[in-house]
Order: sequence, then C-alpha cells, then structure tokens
Amino acid sequence: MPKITYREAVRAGLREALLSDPRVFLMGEDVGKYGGTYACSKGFLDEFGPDRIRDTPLSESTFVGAGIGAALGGMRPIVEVMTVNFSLLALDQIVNNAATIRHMSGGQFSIPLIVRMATGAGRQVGAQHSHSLEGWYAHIPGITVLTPATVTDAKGMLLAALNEPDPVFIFEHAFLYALDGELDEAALPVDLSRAAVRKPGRDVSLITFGGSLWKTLEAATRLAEDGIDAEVLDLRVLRPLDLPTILASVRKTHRAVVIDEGWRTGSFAAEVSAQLMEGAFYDLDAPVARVCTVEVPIPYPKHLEDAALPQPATIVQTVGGMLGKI
Amino acid sequence: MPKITYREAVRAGLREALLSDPRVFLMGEDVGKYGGTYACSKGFLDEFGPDRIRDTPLSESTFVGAGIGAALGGMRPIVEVMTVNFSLLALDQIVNNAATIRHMSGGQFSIPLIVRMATGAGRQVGAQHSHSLEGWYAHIPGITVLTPATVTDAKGMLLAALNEPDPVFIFEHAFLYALDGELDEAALPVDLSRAAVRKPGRDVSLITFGGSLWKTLEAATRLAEDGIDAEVLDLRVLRPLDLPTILASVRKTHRAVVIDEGWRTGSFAAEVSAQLMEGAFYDLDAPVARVCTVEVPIPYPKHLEDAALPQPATIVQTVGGMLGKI
Amino acid sequence: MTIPVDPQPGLEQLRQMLRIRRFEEKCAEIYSLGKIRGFLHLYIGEEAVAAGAIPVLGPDDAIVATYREHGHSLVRGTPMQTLMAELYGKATGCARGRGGSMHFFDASRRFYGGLAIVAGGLPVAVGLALADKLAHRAQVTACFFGDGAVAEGEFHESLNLAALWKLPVLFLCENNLYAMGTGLARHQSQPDIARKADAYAIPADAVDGMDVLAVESATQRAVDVVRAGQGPFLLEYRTYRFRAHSMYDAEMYRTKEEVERWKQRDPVRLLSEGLRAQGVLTDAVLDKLEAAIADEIADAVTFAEASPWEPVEDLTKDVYTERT
Amino acid sequence: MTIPVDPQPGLEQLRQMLRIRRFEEKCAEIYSLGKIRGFLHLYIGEEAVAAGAIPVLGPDDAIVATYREHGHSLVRGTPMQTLMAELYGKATGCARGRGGSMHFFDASRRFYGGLAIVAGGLPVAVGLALADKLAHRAQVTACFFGDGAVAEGEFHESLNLAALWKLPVLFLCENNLYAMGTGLARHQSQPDIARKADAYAIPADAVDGMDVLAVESATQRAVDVVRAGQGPFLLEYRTYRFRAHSMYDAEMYRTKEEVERWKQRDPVRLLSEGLRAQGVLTDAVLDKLEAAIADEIADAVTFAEASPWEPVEDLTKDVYTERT
Ligand SMILES: Cc1ncc(C[n+]2csc(CCOP(=O)(O)OP(=O)(O)O)c2C)c(N)n1
Ligand SMILES: Cc1ncc(C[n+]2csc(CCOP(=O)(O)OP(=O)(O)O)c2C)c(N)n1
Ligand SMILES: [Mg+2]
Ligand SMILES: [Mg+2]
Repeated sequence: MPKITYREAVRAGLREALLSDPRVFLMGEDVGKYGGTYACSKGFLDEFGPDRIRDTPLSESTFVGAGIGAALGGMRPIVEVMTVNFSLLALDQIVNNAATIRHMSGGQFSIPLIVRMATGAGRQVGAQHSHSLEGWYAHIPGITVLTPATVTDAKGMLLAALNEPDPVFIFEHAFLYALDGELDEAALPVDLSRAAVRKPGRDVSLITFGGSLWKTLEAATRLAEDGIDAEVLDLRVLRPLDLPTILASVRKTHRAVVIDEGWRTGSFAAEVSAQLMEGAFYDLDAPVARVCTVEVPIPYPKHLEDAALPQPATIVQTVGGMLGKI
Repeated sequence: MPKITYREAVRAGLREALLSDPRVFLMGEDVGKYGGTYACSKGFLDEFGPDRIRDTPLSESTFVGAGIGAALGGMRPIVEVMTVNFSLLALDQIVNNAATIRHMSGGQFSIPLIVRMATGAGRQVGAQHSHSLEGWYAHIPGITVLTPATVTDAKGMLLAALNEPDPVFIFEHAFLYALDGELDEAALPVDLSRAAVRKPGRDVSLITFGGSLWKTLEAATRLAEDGIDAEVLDLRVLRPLDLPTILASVRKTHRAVVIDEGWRTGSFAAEVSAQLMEGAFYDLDAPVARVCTVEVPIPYPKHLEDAALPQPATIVQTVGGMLGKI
Repeated sequence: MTIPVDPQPGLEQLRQMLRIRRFEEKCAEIYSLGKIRGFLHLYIGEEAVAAGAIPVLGPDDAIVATYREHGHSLVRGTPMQTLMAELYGKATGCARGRGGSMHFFDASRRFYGGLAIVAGGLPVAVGLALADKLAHRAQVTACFFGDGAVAEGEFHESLNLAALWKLPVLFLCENNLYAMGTGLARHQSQPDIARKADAYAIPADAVDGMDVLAVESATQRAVDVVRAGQGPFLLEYRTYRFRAHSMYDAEMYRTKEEVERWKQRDPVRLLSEGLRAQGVLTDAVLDKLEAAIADEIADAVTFAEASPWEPVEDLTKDVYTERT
Repeated sequence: MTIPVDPQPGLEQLRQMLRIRRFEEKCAEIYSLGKIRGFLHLYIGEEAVAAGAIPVLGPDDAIVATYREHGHSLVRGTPMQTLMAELYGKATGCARGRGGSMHFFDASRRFYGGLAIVAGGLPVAVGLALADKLAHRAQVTACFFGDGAVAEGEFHESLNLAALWKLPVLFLCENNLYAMGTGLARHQSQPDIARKADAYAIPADAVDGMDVLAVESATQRAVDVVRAGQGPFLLEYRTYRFRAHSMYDAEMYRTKEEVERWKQRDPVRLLSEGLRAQGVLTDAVLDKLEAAIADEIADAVTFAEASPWEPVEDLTKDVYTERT
C-alpha cells in the first residue's frame, strides 16, 4: 500500500469529491489562494476555479450558515472552518439550523453538508487555539461527528461523508497532518458505522479517537514490554457511537481506560464510561478510568502543555494502577 | 418563611445586588423598558435609571463580551442572555475570553462577571427555543455553572455569585419562574460549594439539578408510595462539582439514577455516572442509570415534547427496574 | 396611494391581507382556548409587506422568513388548512406539527422556514442563493427579517458575503420599529436601515410598508436588479405591529397613542379606502371577500381539529434520514 | 512628510520603530532555533502604526490588541525583557509564559492582550470603555484589529453598541490589505473601511499608516473626539505587512513586486529620510540608536534565557482565583 501523509490523504479525498460530483464545492477562509491553512486544498483554485474553491471573509457564522443553505439548495458544500476554536462563532447555525431543520420541518429538507475543521492541542499555540471540542459536538442530535485518525480514514471518511444526506462534521487533529501512513484504497469509502480495533489485546481496552490514537498505541507498545496486552479501540465516529464494538471489547478484557484530549469534566470519555456503566457493569473487573486533559486553558510552554494533555506515560501509569502492576 | 415565586426571588436578588454595590449594573435584551422577558427586572429602569439598567441591541456576542470587558474594567456586570438558545452566539466570548483570560495572563486579570439565562424545555416553543445546555457549559474550565432550583437558591446564588471573582453562569429553568416556594432569608447568600440533599432516603440516590429537581421529587413521592425510599440530591453547582456529597449519598444507598434534561449522549448525567464509576464502583449494587432527554430536536406538540423529556413516570420506572420492583 | 388601472391586483392584495388578518385573529382566539401553545407572533398591521412582496416572486424563487411568518406562508400559497394544523401541532401540519407557529416549512413552495433565531435565516438565504448561482438557475432568494436582526453580526456578514459573491439575495427588512420592547433608536445607532447598504456597496431602498402597492413596486424593482445578476439588494419596509410582540406583553415600551396613530395607517384600511374611492371595492364585494375568507378559516379549523397527532413512536424519526 | 519643529518626537518614534523592527528580527532568528514556538506573527512593515498611535494615549487609557501585538506592547512600555521571556514561555514573561507571542498582557499598563480570535477583542474593548464611562473616568480604550476583523459580525455589533451608548472607544483598524492570504477586495465588498462608519453614525478617518507623523496626528484627532465624550471613532491605518502572515507561508496570494513596491514606503525608511533631510538624523545618531537597541535586545535575550520555567505544579493555578 502506498505511504502518504494525512494531509495528502485529506487533499486526495477532497480532490476526488470535486472530480466526482459537480455539486461539490469548497468554501472557507483561505482555502483558495492560500491553498488551505494546512495545505489541504493546495492547487485547487487553479484546477477547479473560483466558483468551486471559494475563499470566504472571516465570518464563520455566515459561511457555515451559507453551507447549510447551499446544501438545502441541492449542492454538496464542503466547508472548512480553519480550526475548531473558531467554530464557536458558528455554533448557532450548527445547533439551531443544521441539526434541527430536517426534524423540525417534518422531514421535508435534507442538509447534505460537510464541515471539516482542525482540532486539538500540542503545538504550543496557547489557550485560544488549542481546543478539543469534538466530544462536545457529539452531544448534538442531528449531526454526525467523525474523528479520522489514520490516513485511510482521512480520505475515506470524507468520501463516505459525501454519501450522507445529513450534516457531517469532520475533526482532523492538527497534529496528524504531517503523519505518514499506508493508504488502504480498497477500504474506500470507509464504513461510518463501526469503531475499529487498531490493536487486539486481552488485558485491557484502551478506548480513544482522533489524535490520541497514536499516543494510545505508543502506550500499548510500552505496556506490551511490561507484559500487558492492551486492546486499542479507535472510536472513529463519536456520533452515532458504535456501542456494540465497545461492549464486545470490554466484555473480553473486563477493563477499560478511555483516552480523550477533551477536558475531563463533561468529556466524551465520560459518555463512554457511562455507557460501560450501563452496558458492561457486570463484566468489569475494575472501574473504567479516564485519561483526559487537565482542566485548564492550554498554556503555551511545552512543559506545561505536555503536562496538561494525555500522554503515553499517563496512559501506561493508569493501566498499571488498574492492573496493580508497574 | 415567606412564600414567593422564583421570579420574585430572582428579582429580589438582582435588586439587592443593585442596591448593595454601585458597581453592579444589568444589561441584556429587553431588561429595561420591557421589564425583562421573564419580568425579573420589572420596574428597575425607573428605580435605577438607564445607566445601570441597559437594554442592548440583539448582539449576544458583543454584549456578553462587553460584560467581560466591563468586569475587567472593575465593574460587576450582570448580563442577561434572554435564553440559553441565544447564548450559542456568545460562546466564543465565553470560551475563548471569559474562561481563559485569567489563566492565560498569568493571573493578572479577574473577570467578576455574572451571566444569567433561562434554560430548558417544556413550554412548547419548539426545537430552537428548548435547549438545556447547562451541562455543556460545565465542560469549560474557568467558569462556574449554577443551576438554582429553589427560590432560596434563585436569590441566594445570585448574591453568592456577586462575591465570586471569576465568571459565573446562572441557568434558570424557564419553567421555574412561576414556581412558589419558601424563601429562607437566613441562608443567604447560599453556599456555592455544596450539593443539597432535598429529600433523604436509603434505597436509591436520585441525582439531578435545575428544573428536573421538581420532577424528581415528584417521582420520589410516588416511589415512597411503593415503599421505595429515594434520596434526592440537587447538584446545584455543576462546576465545580461537589463530589463528596454525591459519593456519600451513593455509598449509603448503593444505587443511583441521574436525571438530566440534556440530551443523553454527552449529557452532564454521563459525567456524574463516570464519577460514580471512578469513585463508588465497589459501593454500587447496580449500574448507575441515566434519565435524559431523548436525542431529538424538541418538537412543538405537547405529547411529543412530553415524550422527549424526563418525566416523573420515567424516573419511577427506571428506579423500579433497578430495584427489581414495580 | 395610486391605484393601478386594472383593479384586480388591488382586490387580490386586499384578499390576501384580509386572509392574514382574519386568520391571525382566529389564531389569537384559539390560543386563548389553549389549543395553540408556545409562542405566537402575530403579523397584524404588517400584512401589506407579505401581500405586496411575495406575489412578485416566481414559484421557483426561495423564501426564508422568521417566527413571524404566518402571513408569508399564506400569501405564498401554503394551504391554510396545513398552517392551522401546524399551529395545533397536528400531523397534517406543514411541518407535521413539529414546528408550530415559529417554524412553518413548505418544500414544494421553496419556503425554508420559519427560523426563530433572530438573523439566523440570513446566512441560510445566502447559501440558497449561492446554490442557485452555482447551478446557473435564474432564481432569487427572498430573506425576510426584522429591524432587530439588523443589529446582529450575521446581518453584516451576510450582506458582505452576498455582495462579494454577487449572489441573488433580496434582503427584506420588515422594520416595525421595535425589536420586542426595544425601539429602533435604542438598538440602532444609525436608525436609517437602508443607509447601511453602502457599507457593503449594495443598492438599497426604503418604502412605506403600509402601502401594499408601494411595497409591490419597490419589491419588483429590487427583484429586477437581483435577477439581473447584479448581486443582492437591501429593501426596508417601514411598517408597524399592532399587537404585542408575542401573544401577550405589557407594551410598556410604547404608548397607546403611538399605536393608535399607526392604526390610522392600517394597511387594510388604506387599501380599502383607495379601492373604494376608485369604485372597485363596494360593501358587496367586501362582504363576499370576507365570507369566502371566513369559510376558508372555518374549514382550516375543522381540518386542524379533526387531524390526528403524530404518533409518539415517530418522535425520533427524521432526526437523521432514514436508511433503506 | 512634514517634520515637526521639535525634532525629538521624530527621533523617539524612529527609536520605537527600530526597537520593534530589531526585536522582531531577533524573534525570527530565535524562532528558527526552536526556542520560540507556536505562532509568531511579525509586525514588520507596520511599525509606524503602533509607534505613532500608542504614545498619544495616556497611561490610564486601555489597550486591546491582537496576536500581532509585539509592537504595541513595546511602545506601550512593557519591558522588552518580559516580552522576550514570554516568547520563550518563561515564568518571568509578561503573562508568566503562558500566553506566548499571541497573548501579551500587562495589567500595570492596562494592556488587555494579545487576544487571538479575530475580532474577539472588540466587544471586550466596548466593555472596558463602558466601565470607564459608568465610573465617570475620562479614559479611552484603544482597540486594534486587522482588516480581516472588519468582516466578522462582532465588528458590526461592537461599533453599533459603542455608538449607541456613546462609549469612549477608538476602533483602530490596521488595514494591511490582507487577512492571511485573502486580499481586501476579496473579503470586503466595500473595501473602503472608514466608509463603513456611516452605518453606525460614527466619525471616521483613514490615514497613511506608513507615515508615523500622519498616524500620530490622525490618532490625536480621534482621541480628542472620543475623550470629549462624543462616542467612538473608527480610524483606518493603511499599512502593509512585509513578512508572511505567521512565521512562514508560501505567499502565493501576492506578488514579490507588490511587496517590493510597499517596501519603498518602509515606515522606518520614510521617517529616517525625513529626519535626515531635516538634519536631525545623522549616521552617528542612528548608530547610537541602533547600538542602544541592540543592547536592549541582547539584554532581553539574556534575561529570557536565564529565566526559570513556571513549575509544572502551578499548571492549574489561576484557572480560578485562589481562595484564601
Ligand atoms: C438571537 C436571538 N436573540 C433573541 C431572541 C429573542 N427574540 C425573539 S424575537 C425578538 C425581537 C426581534 O425583533 P425584530 O427582528 O425587529 O423582529 P419583530 O419581532 O419585530 O418582527 C427577540 C429579542 C431570538 N429569537 N434570537
Ligand atoms: C475568528 C477567527 N477566525 C480565523 C482565525 C485565523 N486567523 C488568524 S489571523 C487571520 C487573518 C486576520 O487578518 P487581519 O484581521 O487582517 O489581521 P492581520 O493578520 O492582517 O494583522 C486568520 C484568518 C482566527 N484567529 N479567528
Ligand atoms: Mg421589529
Ligand atoms: Mg490584515
């Protein structure tokens, strides 16, 4: 399988979308002339022209709302909100329009809208640019929330999202764009209904998603050195959640740690823990643990940012504590 | 103790705040000439004048942001966002400024801001006007989240919030304004650090907050008729959460149901469940259950809205199922 | 008020205004019986705007309106039965009863709501127009909003985006001088709304919103500009709401005299007088009109009363599209 | 460019502009060593704005700026040592190292950031001015923002609110013709920014932002209006950024020629030439200035390098105020 970067995979997915469906167009801040903040649409303005690659003014609420309108009007808009941090300005359109219009109209309207955004911390960009709010978004009925963690998902989820008749939000962890990986073309478009076991194991289920997957896999490797066989589950889709796969894993391992870059209180990890409480209580040999971000606006210096975020070491330590080892 | 309505209690709290501290002023849509959407500031414009009772244009982001600025400038603004539904427009100011500036500046600045808003469903006002997002807000470090459910808390939390040096968000369930109750003046300003046991009991802990408290108490009454002695816990403060009181209750009853008007996935109830997983796993005789709102934009007709929201009957049924009775 | 040579349009406009007026009077009555619930924002006093503006649009043009949209739906042609059923919350309603007063929808007439967050419809309208432009359809999108919406950031963002991209959007501001209880001069530092268009290099106009014929011709001019592909247009209708903001309010924010003064310019009365002076409207004609409208309303109420509720089992239907 | 009779102000402005220029050149150097991380938005090319505008303010006036605020902090008087330490993320930094380049703060100089959400500072500035007004303090709040911010809804909302309430806010737009990679004409349908003030009935002006003396006098006029209690003022500085948006970008959105053309109007060069023509600036004077600045920078770097990190135990300190 060819090795490409996550950024290239996103770009390839976008390009395929644009080539395959004339209703698809891109809009967002600097997706055109600049080539995309994360270079995911580099060259597109030349290739597809300004009608389909649309630079917007800084006005998140309106260009996301315009995406909703364009989808209602029969197009297949792909909106890039530069980062999740700025999406807060568009939340009214998302929660009150994108998520409600289908139901509220009695099913008369569909909104086949895709919104992509970079998410996550770890690049020393400080408190206003380091949010991880994909778990927060997953609270909202009416939308689908995707967190591609691999290059195959980066491309494949975009293509799969194009087939969705309802709004899909794709959160790309900013740290992943430079990640190299094997692109499994045969798997495209990927299945949006299932979580993925990224590493099978018997002793404990490490449940995570997005950028934290790689830290979790690293932790699993370290745990293996200590003789602990961890299963790593990548949720992939936060809404709707693939509960059967989670429950199957935990019923096998009897232990679970949820790793989530969101702040602990009200994290998506809490939802997973509550689901395990409800669905696997009698299978658990130990309480489900959470490894989340410390409840603090993310500070700029590396040592403090590292201390705030989940790290392989914290995961290893949590598992060790749970298993009474290390 | 005198009986007054929740609305009168809020109004009395606001009035006392205005009388006691010249730095206090009110701003928001229709707080002045109109007298407040829920009449909580009726007569204030005449009594305190237009400098201190400020009608704002429809511009949630800016008047909440102006509240942040005024607090930075040494005032004690009380901002009314008409309802939580419109607060989505102000989330950038809340998450990126109000919640971060103190920490991000290295502790140089305080933001003694109070933001009040009506929350909740149950009045047949449809999908865009029926959100319950206080649990969502509780995800954000740097702010305090209050959910007064009684008339004493309605007044007392406001007064207590005035002593807080950091941003406080008060969610008043719209259904409560007409509620009658006894105002315990001796308890004012109330303690913001503790959850309250509203009804002691031995068999199960019913954990809730805000508007759901009254449905939960009604359920407890019905359960008592069936011989089930439920303890009813009113969280009161969602952030910071009073975990010791929750744990003490569940360690006594060994069973818990969390009742929350938020949508189930990512609800605050999930956080409470996860906390019990972590702090009371070995004390639990049954998995913690959640009674939440069905994951659907709230529909207008009464029968569908009732079906979407937590109800005394659903609580009773859940407890019955848990105890193997009824 | 000048009356056109052909009297029929004038009569049709009177009929539409009376349909709105009588329909809403009935709604208020039913509301007090508790059969309509939630918020109910009446359009009474502002009928000339919908009645004058909407017939100018073609059947393929799109409309985005607010929670005060009964009049717009009626004039657009959504059957009164389904609107009344919607107000009752019945399954036969124009949004299957789920929306209620604030959320009328009608896909077959490109009526995209009934959106109840102030200014929230503007970006959606911009997007609808963008879709039309990208698909090379010569359609326009008419976006109605109140004076209160002008203060919201989305007004500013939407006008800028629509102008930058030369999108076929009619920004139609129903300036009734109040945002709930806040008068125009207390929410706009520049109360001349049409004048704001210059900040976006958009053409604009302001028109007497109580004069249905003036509304019609100003809207027609605006539509012509927009349909010619010259980008958006901002049109301000100067009108007034005769009732409370929603069903009840103390109206402490305005005087009885002010309301009475505006009622002298009641759009129904203005048009009626004009048509009478022309000899087009007689008592007999009016009686016939009123009788037909009374029948239509009675029929709508009967329909709504008799209609079924959506089964509770369907509560979660259409949160997402059903997969087959 | 007219040079004032007293040459000292001109020299002081040159010194401030050179401090910014050399400081940021050093920052870029240190960034490539990996000692400064995250985003680093250089102000190079725009120095005349901060150097001309900020000295006009009094010590009790407030300032709200953006992520491109190094120049503003330097001119305001926050010691260069603490700014450099902030860029290093050290505990001695002006925000204890927690903020970094985008989040300079200085309570003692009423410098409220360093706020990095575009337009997010405008409402805060409105609130600061409201506090001053309510407390009857004759202070003004200067709010700096870019041309990109003008498109955001908060620009619109904030100007309206400040004008309605006659608040002492200086809205200072640093129009450098680009919002990241999007040129002014591609993000503003009405690219004449000062002209937008009419939509809020606010006085406005636009000035050559490369001419520090013009910046100074225009700002002084604006401050006079605002301090007189006549409400806000919108002032547009027409300037240009010589470097990439943040540390690196491909700059595909503009031509080298355009950048070169603007460099002909380098504000440092313009002022230097003027001062030389006047005989105020000589090579010797310039060498002395540069040497002093080089010392100041070297000292700041030494300070930053030698400074301690905030202990990791303090991570959660100041999320909330410590209770005693
Ligand atoms: C964003 C938002 N804020 C507040 C409200 C509550 N609200 C509903 S209507 C209204 C007044 C709107 O006034 P205007 O736009 O002039 O429309 P009108 O009611 O006069 O037709 C307000 C404040 C809302 N629906 N949305
Ligand atoms: C709300 C928001 N959207 C997007 C961004 C990302 N961003 C940072 S700076 C910038 C361009 C801003 O341009 P302008 O206001 O002209 O300021 P300049 O950088 O030119 O000084 C963008 C898009 C942001 N910080 N905030
Ligand atoms: Mg109005
Ligand atoms: Mg710029």
